[in-house]
Amino acid sequence: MKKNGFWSRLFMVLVFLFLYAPIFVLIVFSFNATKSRSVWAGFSLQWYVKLFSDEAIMEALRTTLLVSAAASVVACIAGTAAAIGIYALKRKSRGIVLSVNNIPLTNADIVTGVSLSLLFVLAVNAFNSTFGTRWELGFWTLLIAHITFDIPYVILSVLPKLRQLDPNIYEAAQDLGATGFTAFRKVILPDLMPGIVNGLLIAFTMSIDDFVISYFTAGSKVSTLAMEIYAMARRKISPEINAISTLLFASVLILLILINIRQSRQDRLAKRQKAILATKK
Amino acid sequence: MKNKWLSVPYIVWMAIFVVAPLILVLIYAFTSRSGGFTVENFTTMAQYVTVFGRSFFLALIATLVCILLGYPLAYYLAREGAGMRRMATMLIMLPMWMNFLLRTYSWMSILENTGLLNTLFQKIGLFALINSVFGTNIEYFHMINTQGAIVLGMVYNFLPFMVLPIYTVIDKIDYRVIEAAQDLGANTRQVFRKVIFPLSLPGVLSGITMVFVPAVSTFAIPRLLGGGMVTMLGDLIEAQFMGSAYNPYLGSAISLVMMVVVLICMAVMNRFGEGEEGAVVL
Amino acid sequence: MSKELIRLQNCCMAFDDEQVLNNLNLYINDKEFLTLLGPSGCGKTTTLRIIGGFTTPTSGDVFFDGVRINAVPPYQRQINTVFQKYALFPHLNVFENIAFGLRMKKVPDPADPSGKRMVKLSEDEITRRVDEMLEIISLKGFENRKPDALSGGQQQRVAIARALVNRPKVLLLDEPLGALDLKLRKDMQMELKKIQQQVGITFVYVTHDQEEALTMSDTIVVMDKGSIQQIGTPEDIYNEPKNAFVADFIGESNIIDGIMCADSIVQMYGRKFQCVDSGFAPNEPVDVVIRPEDIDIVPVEQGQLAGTVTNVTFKGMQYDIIVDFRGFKWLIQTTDHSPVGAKIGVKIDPDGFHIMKKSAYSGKFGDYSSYSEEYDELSDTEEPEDDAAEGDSHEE
Amino acid sequence: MSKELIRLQNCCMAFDDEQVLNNLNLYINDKEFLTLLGPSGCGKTTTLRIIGGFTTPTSGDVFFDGVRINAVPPYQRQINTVFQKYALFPHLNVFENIAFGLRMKKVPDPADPSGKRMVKLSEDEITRRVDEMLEIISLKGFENRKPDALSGGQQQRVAIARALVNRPKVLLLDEPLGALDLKLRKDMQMELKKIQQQVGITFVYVTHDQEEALTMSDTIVVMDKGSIQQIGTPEDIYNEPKNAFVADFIGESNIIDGIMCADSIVQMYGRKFQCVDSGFAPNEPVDVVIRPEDIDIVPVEQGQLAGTVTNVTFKGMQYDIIVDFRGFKWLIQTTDHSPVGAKIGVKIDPDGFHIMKKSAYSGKFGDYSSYSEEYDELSDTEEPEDDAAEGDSHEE
Amino acid sequence: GDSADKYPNGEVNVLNWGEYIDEDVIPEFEEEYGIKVNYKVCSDNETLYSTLSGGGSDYDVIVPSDYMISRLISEGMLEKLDFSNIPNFSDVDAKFLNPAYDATGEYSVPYMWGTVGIIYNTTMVNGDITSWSALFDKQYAGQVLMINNPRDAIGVALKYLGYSYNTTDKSQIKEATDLLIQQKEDGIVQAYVMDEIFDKMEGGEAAIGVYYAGDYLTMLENNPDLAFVVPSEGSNYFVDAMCIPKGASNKENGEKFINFMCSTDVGKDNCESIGYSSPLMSVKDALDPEISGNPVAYPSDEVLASCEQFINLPADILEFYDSEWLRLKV
Ligand SMILES: Nc1ncnc2c1ncn2[C@@H]1O[C@H](COP(=O)(O)OP(=O)(O)OP(=O)(O)O)[C@@H](O)[C@H]1O
Ligand SMILES: Nc1ncnc2c1ncn2[C@@H]1O[C@H](COP(=O)(O)OP(=O)(O)OP(=O)(O)O)[C@@H](O)[C@H]1O
Ligand SMILES: [Mg+2]
Ligand SMILES: [Mg+2]
Repeated sequence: MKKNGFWSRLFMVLVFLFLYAPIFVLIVFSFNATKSRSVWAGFSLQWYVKLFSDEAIMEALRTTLLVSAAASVVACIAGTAAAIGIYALKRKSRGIVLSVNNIPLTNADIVTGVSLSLLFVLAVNAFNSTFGTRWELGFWTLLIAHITFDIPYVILSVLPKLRQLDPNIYEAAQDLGATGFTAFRKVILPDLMPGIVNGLLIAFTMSIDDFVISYFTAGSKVSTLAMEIYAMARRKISPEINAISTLLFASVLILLILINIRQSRQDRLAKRQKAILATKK
Repeated sequence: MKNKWLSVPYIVWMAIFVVAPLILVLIYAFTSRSGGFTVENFTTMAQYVTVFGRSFFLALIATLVCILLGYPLAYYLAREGAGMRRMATMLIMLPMWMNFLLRTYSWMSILENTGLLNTLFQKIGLFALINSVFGTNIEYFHMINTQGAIVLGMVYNFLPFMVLPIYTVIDKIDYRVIEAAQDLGANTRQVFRKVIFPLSLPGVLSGITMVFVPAVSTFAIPRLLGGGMVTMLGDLIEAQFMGSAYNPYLGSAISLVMMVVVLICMAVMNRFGEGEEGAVVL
Repeated sequence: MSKELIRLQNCCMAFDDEQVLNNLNLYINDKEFLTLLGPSGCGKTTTLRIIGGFTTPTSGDVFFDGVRINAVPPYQRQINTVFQKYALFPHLNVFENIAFGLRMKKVPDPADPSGKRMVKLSEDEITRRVDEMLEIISLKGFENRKPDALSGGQQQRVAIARALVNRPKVLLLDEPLGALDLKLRKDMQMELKKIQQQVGITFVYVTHDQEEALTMSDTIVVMDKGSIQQIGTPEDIYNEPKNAFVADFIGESNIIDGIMCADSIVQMYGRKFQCVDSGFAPNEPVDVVIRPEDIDIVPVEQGQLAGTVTNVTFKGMQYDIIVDFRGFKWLIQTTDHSPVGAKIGVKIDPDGFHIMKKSAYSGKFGDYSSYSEEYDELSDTEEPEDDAAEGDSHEE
Repeated sequence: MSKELIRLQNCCMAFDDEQVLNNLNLYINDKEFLTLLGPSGCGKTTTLRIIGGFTTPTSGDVFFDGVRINAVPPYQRQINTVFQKYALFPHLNVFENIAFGLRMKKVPDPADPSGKRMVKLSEDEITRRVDEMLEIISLKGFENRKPDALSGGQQQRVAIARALVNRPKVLLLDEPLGALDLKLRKDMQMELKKIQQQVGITFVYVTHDQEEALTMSDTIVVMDKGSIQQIGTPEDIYNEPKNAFVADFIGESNIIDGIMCADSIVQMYGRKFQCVDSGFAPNEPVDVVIRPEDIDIVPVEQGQLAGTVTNVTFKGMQYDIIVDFRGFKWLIQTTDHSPVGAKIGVKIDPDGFHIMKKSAYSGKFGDYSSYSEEYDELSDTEEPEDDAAEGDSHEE
Repeated sequence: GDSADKYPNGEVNVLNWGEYIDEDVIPEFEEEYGIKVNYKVCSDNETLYSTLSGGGSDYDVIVPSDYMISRLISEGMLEKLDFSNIPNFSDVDAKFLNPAYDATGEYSVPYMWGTVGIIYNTTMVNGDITSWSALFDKQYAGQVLMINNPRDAIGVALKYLGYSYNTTDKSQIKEATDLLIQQKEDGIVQAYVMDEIFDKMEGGEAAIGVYYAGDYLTMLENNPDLAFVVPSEGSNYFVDAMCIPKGASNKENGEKFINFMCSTDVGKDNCESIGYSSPLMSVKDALDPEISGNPVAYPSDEVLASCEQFINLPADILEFYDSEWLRLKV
């Protein structure tokens, strides 16, 4: 394919500008001296300082990170196991399972959230009236909801890796004396790792970004950062939220840049080795 | 490595947390407030026809805009060098790490009558210019709290979901197939029309799904950027479950209808998409 | 080379309803280089997998050193495998790939006098043995490369080293050279043979390349459709094929309908020829195999048959000449050039005729067969090259 | 077959800093079957891509029918390509794949007398021509299959049809048979050759399989490291290799250091032999190539040289025999068996000696080379087979 | 472990409106009583209602408004309070005792009260505003923020038309809704908002808005150009009171919390922080006279007399409100 000319490059720049303009605004105003989100009143770090003493925000942040981390890790393990199981299924049953697996992905978030909340409320009420307990929607239902919508992402990123897997590798490991589980751990797992890690990342990102499903399933006690923001947006979002989001954003940015640098270094290394290989021949 | 049983826990999980809730929605949709069977939830829905129409219309527009912006972006991206490509895909994913409500909220600051954009126009003398030319007396462009703002919010939020699948598909196209087309006499435009575009259709279709569905059901975006002036399906459902009009039965019915309509749309589109593939051939 | 090591006895294998192996009986001797040869899908890999323990036969027994091992899992068999596409562990470097089996191993603890406690091999021991293997496969200095930074031939050698380092009694190799290009394949053939003799273990080798089988093996097992067609030394198989399938599959051949008039006398095209085979019933119909290189071109008057050259292809070492004997096409390989259209005579020594009993394969094989219907077809086409292509119609 | 159609003149190509083609000069005649032959990475594909217009040479010119076409894009060249892995359009069925080029085509409108208006081909015309091609490649009835529902051989034929249907002047084929297995490859070789002669167009064919090149080509271009080593007919190339690289790459060969004493007299191992080459300076050092099949085994007393058989491999059609002449190993191919250890004499006809000028490749190639350092190595190993393998040390 | 040490006396779950408390008093309470406060906010009475009736939530203290309290009482969703745990109740001004929404006075303790009026930006309107009519004046097209809940919004129109806030005459309600629809179609409304109004009024994004007096005082701190008026046609006068929902798990802690909120210091902190008016006599006395004398915070009895309190309406009228509201919003 031809390389891009000036106009296509310009187009790309403009689209990226569109994507980043609000983020830029948000970051800039996290350093604003006043609460205003449209009038610049001077540079200040006050929101970053206040942030750490704001119990509600810190609590929401903790919940968000905890739920996202727990859900994505659980989803990662469960999803990998499920993917292996699904891969072993017969063609037809695999098709059925996969289309059910797709429901949370293609269904509207609000329907997923609403339907889960119906289930949770029903289950909690039934449980409470039978056992006289006082359970309610909360962290656990939130976690279950997150796991439920995270698993499909993990499965979808692990399955292709399974398909790429050389079927003989597992046998080769057994052939060399590894028992079933050892062979899995030493050979299959490392091979699936890129898919699993990718799935973990997507799941974590989706959990962090989710608002709608959390909103319907978190109950009254806990709230995620997104819910906190939604509640605040009714009146005025505290620049503290801008500050915390800027921090999150910056750390992910740095992380990604580091990964990127490592990746390109590896690429270059691999390329050089291949080149050496070619000249040797 | 044939461990079929590993899929069992997940199938059970899905049965409980994916299938059962949807069945509950189905049951609720046919239940009256007093608990009996009813179809009233569906008959009362007649008054929401405009809401349905508006939601689908706005989502459709947003999806179209997403295609118009997203397809070229994905296409141009795929033509960049490896380093640039990796960075660009990263840049597309990255905004997701800043909560979408917050980013949408940020649009309020930009679009308001006294917002950044209008201030900018003011500063560069755009209004003065317009006023002197047309003899009007404009002080700002009215952008916030309109349907346009809602569409903008949707496009903004869901554009990455259009770009990524298209990009992935285009990126996977074997460059030799493109060379083969050139070899057979296709010029650049024909190569695009006859080979690249049809081969990228699966990406476009999944992009459409990933944009249209959330767009049609969103409630946060109209609330933030629509100023409560425009009611959409998401608002309606949310209101039945969390808001003033508490009525989960009606809410379920609306959700159900929305789901079914979306499913039909998708099915038609997929069929159309396949037909499209054939059509492109001829 | 005479002790029996592996025996497959009445082994059958079926997938779903499809019979893939039919009552296989096979003995493999210690230190033998045995090759399973046959067309794609004939059950070579399946046989190998039964020996390796990756599948159990539907019926029949597998013995190793006299012990029935049907139920022994692969990781407990003293057998290692080199897989068709190597199946190297992509996430491990060359060293770790080779060391994999050693790290799995447990040996009696030398410090424990009772000899019961099992320990892992020491890191020193592992390094020593891997280095030794790297030496053998000439890949010193490549320890830290990942498999995808190796060429095909190098990967292949790592796969062999990974299996050999465990000092198995038997090495199974499933088309180990299939993915390599011609030149490299030839080099690796020699290398493999060398390694086998150096370490002195049994090789069970799978290929569908006849030349490879002939070059490398002590014993060749020719299979087709899940059944063994012939077992023998390369010379046996080439010179005394049991049926038309074997004759055709091993080398190119002219297969002609004949009748055994008497011992050492075979009749083809209504003419009698002297041969060396005997033991057939009088006037028994037979298949006669004549190898293209066993046919000498002589002046017409000296020949047993006279024909016209219809096509000549230069093959480097020899010319492939197609000769038409009144409608019957023969392939002749010779180092001397004869121009297209030349009238020539051919002479075949008595030991150039290989007589085979009629079998299910009769009439279906042979690069140049003797049916006159084909002649009609052939005469329609103008280009001499067509004959070669069309003559190959046994494929359908 | 004599009109020049394509000319590459002083073509150079470099990627980054790497020189991939060095000053290539190549003429391709109309209706010729020309093969580019060489090891992997030697620049075959690059040359083809330059002809096809997918890359432009860093320097040098490409002429087509006398017109310089460096800047003409691929879709305006009367050249079509069959790509290495077919590159069929996955979203189109067989019919549409083949019809693709026709649908792109514009021809003068027959209804327009001025002949200036261009129109698309009619649907009828397209169907007719595609059907014709389907006939040629014997894929009638497969029109509606998508490429991934075809076997490798079928895909390959579709790729050829897709290119041929446009009636190009030149067809470029980049290892079109590389992905097929041996048997299928042989069949397809014949089919391709047949098609070329049927449609009568120029084929530029890329392969790294010597046998394929010899079998199919009118002209072979042997390349190495971006330079042309030799251009000639298959016979020329095989019988009169220009240097050790060509000699070794095309067939197996013994390459020996020699000195040209006078015209038709070459000296090796201190002995003089009669040959047919001339035109060298007196006492010029040369490489002498002797093909293994040109060596006859005779009783010791009748031989020009006497040696000992150290290894015999049965190859079906012939035996590969390795003979040791006081430390110098030769490969001999013969249909007669000689036992290991036998003392034999060898006789070589004068036309069996191929004399080459010394080149950069001297001493680096040859299946069995003549350096006595190697002899020392060889004598350390006990197994006779080792010699064969170790003799192959040109690999390193 | 940790939280049990810090909060030996359990927890209390509080649901309040946004920015409706002085945030410092919560840790004060936690420290003093050793009770953990789970403090959450919610945007309007209807959301509160659906949260409670949806089940799955567990609050100990809620602060619904008058009419919602009577609805909750009538639907049996509130607990009777044990006033012996709320000694500070005695400080409540007598005029807030046994109100219409809780005639027996068993279920609620008033938290704050105030009026609804027009907040406007003096730099953006011509002259003083005194009437609801300003909301329907086309010269303010695109400048008016309407309150985003059915009873307040339709109520404003009812009042403008001269009807009662608590009318049960559907035709009057319909007439009021038509007026609002007209207002929307004329492009007068910029947005329907709740707490979003703070930002918009303070930022000068809109000229006129309908909201609570107490919130006006907060806005005033950030934008001195703002003014507040209770229109001459009269307005709504509301009371938000603290209640305990049926089945609350920490009723006693809830009562402790209510009592704490009724102490003079806490009441004063809250008032100063949020600007609403306290029903506690000692608090009014303790406040800066500038505040307690401010007619916006503590309007004259005359103004109060022109104001109506919401009372709960029959179910069919409430449903009619909902469907009329929908007619407006759709
Ligand atoms: N797991 C399986 N399930 C069903 N059929 C199978 C399975 N494995 C092999 N087969 C069938 O068994 C037959 C023999 O297969 P096998 O792999 O042994 O052939 P092969 O001789 O190794 O062929 P190739 O040379 O192509 O590798 C084939 O027809 C194949 O389709
Ligand atoms: N786009 C490119 N960028 C950089 N180097 C390239 C590129 N294309 C080819 N090369 C290099 O040019 C050399 C010749 O490549 P080419 O593909 O022509 O070889 P080839 O003879 O076709 O080999 P093969 O038989 O493996 O296909 C190789 O060393 C290759 O690495
Ligand atoms: Mg196989
Ligand atoms: Mg190539």
